[in-house]
Amino acid sequence: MKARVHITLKNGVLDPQGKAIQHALLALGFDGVDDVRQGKYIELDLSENDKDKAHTHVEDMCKKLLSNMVIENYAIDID
Amino acid sequence: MKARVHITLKNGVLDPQGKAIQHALLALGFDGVDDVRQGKYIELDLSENDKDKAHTHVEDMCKKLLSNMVIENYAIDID
Amino acid sequence: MTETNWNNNVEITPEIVKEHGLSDSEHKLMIKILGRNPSLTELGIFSVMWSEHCSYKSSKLHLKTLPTTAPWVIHGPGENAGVIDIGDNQAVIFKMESHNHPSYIEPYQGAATGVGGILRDVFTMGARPIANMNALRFGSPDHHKTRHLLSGVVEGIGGYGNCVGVPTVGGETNFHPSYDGNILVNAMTVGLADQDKIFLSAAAGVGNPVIYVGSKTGRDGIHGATMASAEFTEDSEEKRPTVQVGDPFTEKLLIEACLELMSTDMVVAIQDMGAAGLTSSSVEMASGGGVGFALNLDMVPQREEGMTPYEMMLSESQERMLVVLKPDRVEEAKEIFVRWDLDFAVIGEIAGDGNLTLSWKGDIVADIPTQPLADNSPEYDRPWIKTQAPATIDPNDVASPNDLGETLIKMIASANLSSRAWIWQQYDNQVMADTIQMPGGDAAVVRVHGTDKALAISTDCTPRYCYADPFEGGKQAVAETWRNITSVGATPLAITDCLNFGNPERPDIMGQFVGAIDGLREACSILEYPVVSGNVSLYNETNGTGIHPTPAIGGVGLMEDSSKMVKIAPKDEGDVIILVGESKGHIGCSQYLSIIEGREEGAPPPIDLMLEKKNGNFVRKHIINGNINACHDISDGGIFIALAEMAMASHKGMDISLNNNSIPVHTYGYGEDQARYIISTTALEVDQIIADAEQSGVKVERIGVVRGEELMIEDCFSIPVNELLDAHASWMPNYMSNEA
Amino acid sequence: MKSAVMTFPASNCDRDMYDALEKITGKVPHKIWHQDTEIPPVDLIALPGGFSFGDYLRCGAMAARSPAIKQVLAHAQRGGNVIGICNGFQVLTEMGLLPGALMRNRSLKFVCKTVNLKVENANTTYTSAYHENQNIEIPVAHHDGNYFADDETLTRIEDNGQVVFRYVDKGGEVSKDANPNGSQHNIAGITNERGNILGMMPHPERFIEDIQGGTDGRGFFESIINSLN
Ligand SMILES: Nc1ncnc2c1ncn2[C@@H]1O[C@H](COP(=O)(O)OP(=O)(O)O)[C@@H](O)[C@H]1O
Ligand SMILES: [Mg+2]
Repeated sequence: MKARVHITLKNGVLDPQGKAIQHALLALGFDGVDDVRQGKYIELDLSENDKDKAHTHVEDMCKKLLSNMVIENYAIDID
Repeated sequence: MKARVHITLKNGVLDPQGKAIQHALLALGFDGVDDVRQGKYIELDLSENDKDKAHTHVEDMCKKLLSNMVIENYAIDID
Repeated sequence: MTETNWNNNVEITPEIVKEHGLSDSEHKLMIKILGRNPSLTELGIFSVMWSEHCSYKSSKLHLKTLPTTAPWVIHGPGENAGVIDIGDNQAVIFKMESHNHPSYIEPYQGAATGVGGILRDVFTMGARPIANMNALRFGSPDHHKTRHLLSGVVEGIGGYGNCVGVPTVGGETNFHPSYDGNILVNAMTVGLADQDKIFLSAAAGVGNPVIYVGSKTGRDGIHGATMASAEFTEDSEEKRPTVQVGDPFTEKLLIEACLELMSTDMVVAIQDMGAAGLTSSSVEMASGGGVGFALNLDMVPQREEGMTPYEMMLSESQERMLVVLKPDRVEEAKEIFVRWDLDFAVIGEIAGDGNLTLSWKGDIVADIPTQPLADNSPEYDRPWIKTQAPATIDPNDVASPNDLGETLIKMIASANLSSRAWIWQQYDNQVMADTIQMPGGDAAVVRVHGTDKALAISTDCTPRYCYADPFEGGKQAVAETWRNITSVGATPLAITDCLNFGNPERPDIMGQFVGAIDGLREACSILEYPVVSGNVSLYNETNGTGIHPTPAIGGVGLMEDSSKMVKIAPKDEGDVIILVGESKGHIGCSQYLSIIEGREEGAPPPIDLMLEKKNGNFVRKHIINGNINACHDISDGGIFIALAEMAMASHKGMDISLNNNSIPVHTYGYGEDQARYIISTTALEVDQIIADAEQSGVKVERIGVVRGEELMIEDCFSIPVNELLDAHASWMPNYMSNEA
Repeated sequence: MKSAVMTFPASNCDRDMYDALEKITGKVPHKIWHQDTEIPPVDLIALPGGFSFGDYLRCGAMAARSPAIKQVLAHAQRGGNVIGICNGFQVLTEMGLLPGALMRNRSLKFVCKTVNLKVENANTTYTSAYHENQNIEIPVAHHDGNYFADDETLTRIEDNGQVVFRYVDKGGEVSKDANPNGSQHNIAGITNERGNILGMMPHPERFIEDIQGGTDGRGFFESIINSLN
């Protein structure tokens, strides 16, 4: 199975990368960009075939390694 | 509108981060992870309200700034 | 048991041969060596081995004329890097290499992998890398690509060097429109080894195992070597060959694992996989040792599925090494690499027949005698025409500016003379805790860990001089590194070179090359400063426009007592400022002419190498004796710029009065005559220095003292040092803040 | 005072830390490899700077999950002293031993330069050889030194005197220009509440001899000796 994990910054956590992108877009003449947030996107190929099990498995990975719970949220899609 | 952009490495391009994550997961005792790839996830808040226009707009941003076309692909979702 | 599959199922047509950049005569020679038509894999191997990048076919003839020996040279050109003796059984190993084309296509990864490659050239010989340098040339600041290239290249160099933990201690950076379509990224690594632990690449011992270590092989940069040997056209940007991505984390592990392996007695030979990867490393190791390599490609660690022998042999995946071990030591060696989490595979053994024999899935897919492949690589005596040196400009023919103070500010705030702090602050220049002179001075200085000794390193070249007169320019590049090393108090020992030129098939470009080599040769022999390693990068040309000839020189010098080192900042109020050398107002090809008048004309300053030697030795002697507390050589921008740089470095003012009444003051102040230094000394020592100068026949003039907070030059200007600092510091950050 | 320096794959200031500890304490530190399951009894464990695991995923994240980390945690819980410099600071926040997180520098660029630091609290194991509000010069070299914590945490660590070093200008003022990475409240170094664990971005081990450009880093090590001997 494939798991897709999105790791995004929690609300209220400053996002230097997002800010910089927004700034650079403006400098390039792109207006109408009100906010930019940057996160991570991780794709995992799993040998697990049970969707629920895979989900639990990946949730555990997120908690133990993939995300830093102090500043980040994660979201998991399995297919 | 909101645009969600996924930036991933092109096929065949070395992904040191993905490789290291896979390795670390293994070391933590997570088995059954056959492959890991890391990309970027960018959320944009746009003042544009037309979906097609927003798409064109963001595509342009991807080409000019958000993705490095030499080694990366991008995918855009608008909603 | 094995079948032969010579053609790897592809017919070798003349088109395919041509696509591989091989000429008809080269194709014929290939058939003669093999006694048959090559297989596709073999064709690929020949094409990279005979590419300009690997074979030096246009340059070999001329490179041979460079001086490469001295009593302190342990290994000159021909090895992965040059090796010099610094006493106490220690050796310094260094080399500079270009990564120009890849950096133009993908600046971050191109520059990063350039650093990775040069590090491997040095640690493969058993040295721990202790310093990195970078010599960069970009197009005009106005060119639409320059910001993007500059920011990507600097980030890439930092991204790689910082992670591997080798300090990037200096370099040089120029902007000129001749690099608009071909930037230059030259990286240098200096390493330290014990003389009895130096490793070479020549393989030996039939039956000895051949080991592959490092990262897995992917389809990265296939044909990178041939790309570096072809001129750019508009659409080569579009083709975008698979770019190599650097993995500095793996490189750091590879350094530690290889140095650990080399601290044992298991290694027969070792070689990094650089340009043309597995091909060049195995051919060089085999031909160098007069043996063959029998490799089983099925054993090569692979990152991607379905890789063909052709792809495996031509891949330029990074962070890989090839090692020949002593028999029965495989398990011991493997333990080291497993501990460092690196791939380790026995991929073959040394064969007695002298051939590179490759098997794959039960077939033999290539079988090439390595000696003829290496020895018969083409060598051209390309036609060349001598560059006509322009006439010398008379200082009296250059109009004087309205306001000398304004010109000084304009010059120090210009693209080419402004502070490079924006660059070097992105490099960790102190990791290893031995950097004792950081960027901003004349030469970088790093201690030899745990000793009183230190190494001084400088990279230099003045391409506008080389363009006007390749011979004088070549001499100047060597002399400037020599002078920069001297300025900190070190004794220059040897150089590495990175010769960046346009298309050698054009006689005028070839003439630049030959002229520059002539200059290098003369300077190296007179200064007793041999070339111990180097690299040639040709075809730096887009749509028929070549770069300025750029023979970048990286020099290394030794200080026995690092506590004697000086910097460019004078110490105390009241210190006396002395000018060493003769000032004739040579204004041709100067920064003044270019920045203030927008002209690039005239002959460059002539280099009197005997005078360089005399003045330099005088200055060094007094630094080592402790009579001088600051020293700065005079280069780009002349006396005024050198004084301004010293004032800025010390945050102190100076009162200067020039003893000039023969030439216009602006040409005196901004003229770029060579073999000059400005030194600072205490009032107590000044008489001694002047007396010794008279005795030694060195021209010195007492020109002022350190005083106050302004740089005051009598009858010219008086500018607060803070104002100078602001102007000098602001150009690059301002320029880059418009980065998009 | 017995100390140990930990090495992770791609640590690169481990030797510098080792040398500084040896030079100043006069005792040879132990070396710990990230896979060691036992650590000799020591007073101080140092997590050095560098790019452990390439700084991939997040700085310090993978190192914080190394086998030897369990021993560091046990040592810390016993009240043992732990310092994390640069990458080591990032590891300590990833381990949860120190509050907050270190994010990408505001400029998004790596920054290597000498900065001025104000010693905010001279009453700790790591700062007693300095005097309160002393302005010291120490180099920084990092890509992710932008200290972040939520408001509540910030208030707490400020009130507790856990902020020990702050970026200031030459005159000692806390200003935006003096902040090399955008960290909140110009924070350069903090301790935990108990005071036995310290993390800081600047590198005191690089400034212990005149010839290196400064000696203000010595005070850090001398404080440790004073407190732990
Ligand atoms: N790309 C770079 N990386 C690091 N340091 C650099 C770079 N470019 C210039 N520098 C540093 O800036 C200072 C001035 O450079 P330069 O004007 O070329 O010196 P010089 O005239 O003495 O050769 C030197 O200390 C040099 O090492
Ligand atoms: Mg100089």
